[in-house]
Amino acid sequence: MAEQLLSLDDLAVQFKVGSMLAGGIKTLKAVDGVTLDVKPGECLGLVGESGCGKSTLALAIMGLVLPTRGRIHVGGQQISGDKPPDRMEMARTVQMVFQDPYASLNPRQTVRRTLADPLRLHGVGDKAEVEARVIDLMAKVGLRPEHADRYPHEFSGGQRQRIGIARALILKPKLVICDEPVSALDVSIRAQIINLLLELKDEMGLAYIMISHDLGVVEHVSDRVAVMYLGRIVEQGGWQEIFEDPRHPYTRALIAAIPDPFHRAAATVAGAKAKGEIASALNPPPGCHFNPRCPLKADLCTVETPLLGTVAPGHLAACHFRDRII
Amino acid sequence: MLLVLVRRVGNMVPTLAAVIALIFVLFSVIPGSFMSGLGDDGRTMDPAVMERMRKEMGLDQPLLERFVKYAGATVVGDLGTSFRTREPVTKLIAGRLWPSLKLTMAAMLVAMAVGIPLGFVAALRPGSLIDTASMVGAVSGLSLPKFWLGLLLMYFFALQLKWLPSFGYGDGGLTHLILPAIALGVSPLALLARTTRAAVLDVLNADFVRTARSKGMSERRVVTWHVMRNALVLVVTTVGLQFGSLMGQAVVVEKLFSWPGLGSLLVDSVFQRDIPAVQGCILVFVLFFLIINTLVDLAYVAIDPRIRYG
Amino acid sequence: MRLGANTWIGGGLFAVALAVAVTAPWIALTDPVMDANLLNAELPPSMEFPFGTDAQGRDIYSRVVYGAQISLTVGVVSQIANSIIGVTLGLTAGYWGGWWDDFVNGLTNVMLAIPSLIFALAIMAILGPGLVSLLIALGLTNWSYSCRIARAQALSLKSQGYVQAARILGYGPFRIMFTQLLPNMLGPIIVIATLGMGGTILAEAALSFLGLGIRPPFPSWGSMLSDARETIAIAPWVSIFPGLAIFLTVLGLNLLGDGLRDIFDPQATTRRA
Amino acid sequence: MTGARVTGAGGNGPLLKVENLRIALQGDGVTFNAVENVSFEIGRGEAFGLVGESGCGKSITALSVMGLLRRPLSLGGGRIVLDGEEIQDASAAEMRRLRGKRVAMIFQEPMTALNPLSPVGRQIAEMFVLHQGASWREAMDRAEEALRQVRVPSPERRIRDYPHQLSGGMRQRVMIAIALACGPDLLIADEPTTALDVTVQAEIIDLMAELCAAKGTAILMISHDLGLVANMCNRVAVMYAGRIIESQVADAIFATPSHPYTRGLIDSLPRLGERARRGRQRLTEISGVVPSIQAYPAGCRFNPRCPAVTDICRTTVPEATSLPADGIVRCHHHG
Repeated sequence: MAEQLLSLDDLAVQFKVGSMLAGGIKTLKAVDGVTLDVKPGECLGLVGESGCGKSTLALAIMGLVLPTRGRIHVGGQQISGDKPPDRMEMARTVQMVFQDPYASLNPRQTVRRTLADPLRLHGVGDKAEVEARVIDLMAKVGLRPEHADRYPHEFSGGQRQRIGIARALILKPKLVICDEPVSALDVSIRAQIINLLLELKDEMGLAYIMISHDLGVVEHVSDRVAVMYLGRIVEQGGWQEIFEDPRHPYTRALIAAIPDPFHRAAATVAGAKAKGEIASALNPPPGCHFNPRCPLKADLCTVETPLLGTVAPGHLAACHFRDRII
Repeated sequence: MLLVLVRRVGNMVPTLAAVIALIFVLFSVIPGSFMSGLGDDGRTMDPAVMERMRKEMGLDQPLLERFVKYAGATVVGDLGTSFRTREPVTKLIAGRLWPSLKLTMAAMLVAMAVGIPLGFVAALRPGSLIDTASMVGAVSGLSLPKFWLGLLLMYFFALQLKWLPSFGYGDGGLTHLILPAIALGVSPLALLARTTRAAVLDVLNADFVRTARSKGMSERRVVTWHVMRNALVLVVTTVGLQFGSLMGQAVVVEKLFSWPGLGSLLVDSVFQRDIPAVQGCILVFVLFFLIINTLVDLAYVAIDPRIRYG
Repeated sequence: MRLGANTWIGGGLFAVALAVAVTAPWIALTDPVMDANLLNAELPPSMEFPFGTDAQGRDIYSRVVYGAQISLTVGVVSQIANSIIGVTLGLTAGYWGGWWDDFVNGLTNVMLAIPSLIFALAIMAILGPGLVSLLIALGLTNWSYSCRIARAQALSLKSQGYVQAARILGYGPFRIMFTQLLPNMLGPIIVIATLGMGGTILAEAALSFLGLGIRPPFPSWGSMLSDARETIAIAPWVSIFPGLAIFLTVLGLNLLGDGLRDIFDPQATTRRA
Repeated sequence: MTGARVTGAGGNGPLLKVENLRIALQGDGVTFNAVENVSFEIGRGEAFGLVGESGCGKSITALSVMGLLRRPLSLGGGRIVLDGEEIQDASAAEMRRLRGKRVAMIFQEPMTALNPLSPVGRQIAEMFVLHQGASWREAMDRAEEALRQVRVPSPERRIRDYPHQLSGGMRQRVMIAIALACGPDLLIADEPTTALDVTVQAEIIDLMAELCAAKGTAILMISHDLGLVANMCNRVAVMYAGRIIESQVADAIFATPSHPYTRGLIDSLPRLGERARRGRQRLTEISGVVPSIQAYPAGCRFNPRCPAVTDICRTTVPEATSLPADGIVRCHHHG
């Protein structure tokens, strides 16, 4: 365990929604028993659609939402339901890059303030050192020194995302959660940001959790991949295993759903499309949550929840029929 | 619907309780200052009279006991006895309630009947003469002191043209109602015109209106089938807040036109240090506000399917 | 940033009112209180008395000029108090949520349920007439709109990425409210304050009109109108000029508020106070 | 999504012909050309794709075909010919008869594109009342049938539902039902699946393609996703900064992209399976930023970002060069 930077142990986060009068209180199992590790310097791709719990998972890892059950070890800290983390130490361990580069920068702060304030807050008192670190990091993310005194509205979407990345790195964290870092950007800008993130990862020895619905991006950047559906991890493994030998029908449906003009993936995932719509996380189907949409559905699937089982060392899938899919 | 009603009425309870407590604190905990404050106008109070009033108001009893007594009496509808007339305050209020309601409803009727259509027409022709004129009119209407407008109306229509009586309740007929209702109704009228215009413009820019146009609908149908109801939803809240507070706002208009409503009663009672009557009037204003807004919430549920309290 | 016609006209009217209030001792022709002369009672406007004279023979022009001091002092000071109370409550309620939010919400509902003029009237009744009483009565009763706006803004801003980022960077709640939320909600707050100032001036006039605000003989626009009903038939100018002064000042503030809203938030057409 | 491609149904002359379309944007005292010199043709039953980044003018091109441009946008010039009939100057009443009946449109945001206060059944039924003079009762029956066709489960109950009671995918099905209600000749789909989850997107695209193929409806598909469009359409045009810079048969645009921008787009995106075959390569970046409409560069508008830029690109707008199979490319350096 010691070598892990982050480990989640049967993590569950639940919310109470509704009110007594309005149809009763329901429990939303946003994250439902997730066990996961990230090593230093590793990139974990986290794939899933709306309601799968990836955003809540990210909030829990950063200590902004407390677990209902289970534990999180991150850096040297342990977080559990009755033990909130030390916020300042967390800030120096985990940071985040946001999806929307327009909403994620304070319109009334210059780049310099955005980057320098956190340094001062964390006790870097020396003016010259603050300035040096700000300018150095700006250079690393591809911003020029004269950008320091500009406000966010003076930048394009791609440049804003560079500022957002710089803010995430200013405290030299070990783990960065990237929440759909390119999906709000113009298509012709995305490659710049993906390349930048990969360069910074090698240069600064960062670990990433790359949350994305774009499988092409996830395959490109990830070392390992976890696929979530309605609060649970349904499959995880090395990137090659997930994309070349997917064993969970949901993973296969995701791959099959990608418009693929070269028909490259068609052979591996033929007939794997999902039917219908994602169920509400408030009221997930019994057994395997994916069963109403699954082409392989059998009676067993509506009764018994499949556990993550080993397909190959390091490759797990939560499907009763994981060995039958080839 | 019933559930919504129960819920809304349930929501009123804490607000009402807080208001009762507030009124108690304002007038019963610091009544000494209430009296001495009014002593400022030159007359000094006889200490013996002060002492008698203290007794009468039960000020020699412990605070909590007084509050429990007051609150308990209020809840069962006993608002105390007027210092001035020695009648139950409820009876005083009952006599003033109908003129007050009549004035408030007439003013709101004027405001809604003119303001909402005006806002609609203005929004459908943005930038046109009628739009500009009505919006200049609206912002002016919002800026007019009610009593000054009342004075001007009185001057022109009663004193110069002699079309209408200048003040008083008369036999309760329409002619006495017209001028005060207009004086009171102009500001909610202006606000409703502005709110309606903004709401219609908002809805006209909505995606579903573009969908409606893409269906090949005429602009008139777009408005009647898709814009009106959606705009109304946005206006309803304003109607509720305005209507609810209008009875209280009527104070100055009632005073100006010598209208025998609750507002006049309140002001007179203040000057006569008739604390139970003052408290009673305020309570009625608050109750009126809460009832109107509960009704508006019910209307909301009826026209907007997205809102389901129950 | 383009300033519309509303901003110019409104700002201009308000600036004139401010200028009149500040320069009153120099531009007034006579002393507003002392220079009563019953021989001059109820004279129509003339070269000597531009707005005419009242029943005591005082120059209405001079009284209107001095009245600006009272109206604007009450308007500005009370509205600042309202804004500070409203923003403090709304900002903290919106950001923290929970029981504090419930409490502030309840308080706002109570404030809304008592028509603000009635509330102010009640406080005036207790405190007695006078400028300080007016400032207290109007400064404590009109904060619910500021509070609602601040709360709504805090609620919507706190889900923005930059506020989340500040939390992740270890900013404490007060630092977040002060550096991340407050600067980004100033626009709507200023708009509400401008419109609220107009409302406060109207309320002051109403209270003085009822005899509960500034007491005669001191000139307040509202108190000048309190006896007007008796004289309107024979001397309408006694009522017209003070009322016009109130109207134009409030109109200026309302236009200015509209103009500022267009500048700060061009999209928000329905967020009317 | 394979095999769902709509095939041309033949017929005389193109269904829609857009020629030298120019769309004006009225700024503060200045008029910009938001779209200029845009020409394309769509055959009967054909699926045609218009691809580009946000702000390139693809959506307003579609709106101009519907006659739905609104201030500050207006039609600045060019011809729009629908089934042999010029409609660019048609009156509002004439356009209303075309809209919905002959040309229908689906929008990006299913959350806001439906009236929140009206049951979805009624919103479909409006089409039959408007264009076919049906009674409301009859129209509601047909709305139920239309919902069944777009495979909404238990349509007899769903017609009474309000939009907020339906999921995003279901709402987009309702939009499709509205659009196809009167059997239009052309369906314009403006980013119809961008707001949806990927697995739901696949289903919606398949449904749209299948229904249009069955009814012989042509599709004008607008998207930023080149892969999605190429998969569904016969031909694809790529727009950049208000102009069409390349147009080709769908397969060819991936196999032989001819404009540096198209090539850059295809190369810059990590594609599934690529890493397994070739290992992780650094992605090819397109440098610079998308220009804003107020600051379109002279000459070829891609020139500040183009790796092959020369002097002529900065001064002269490139003419269209023919490519095989009716394709065109606008680049000085082609061939």
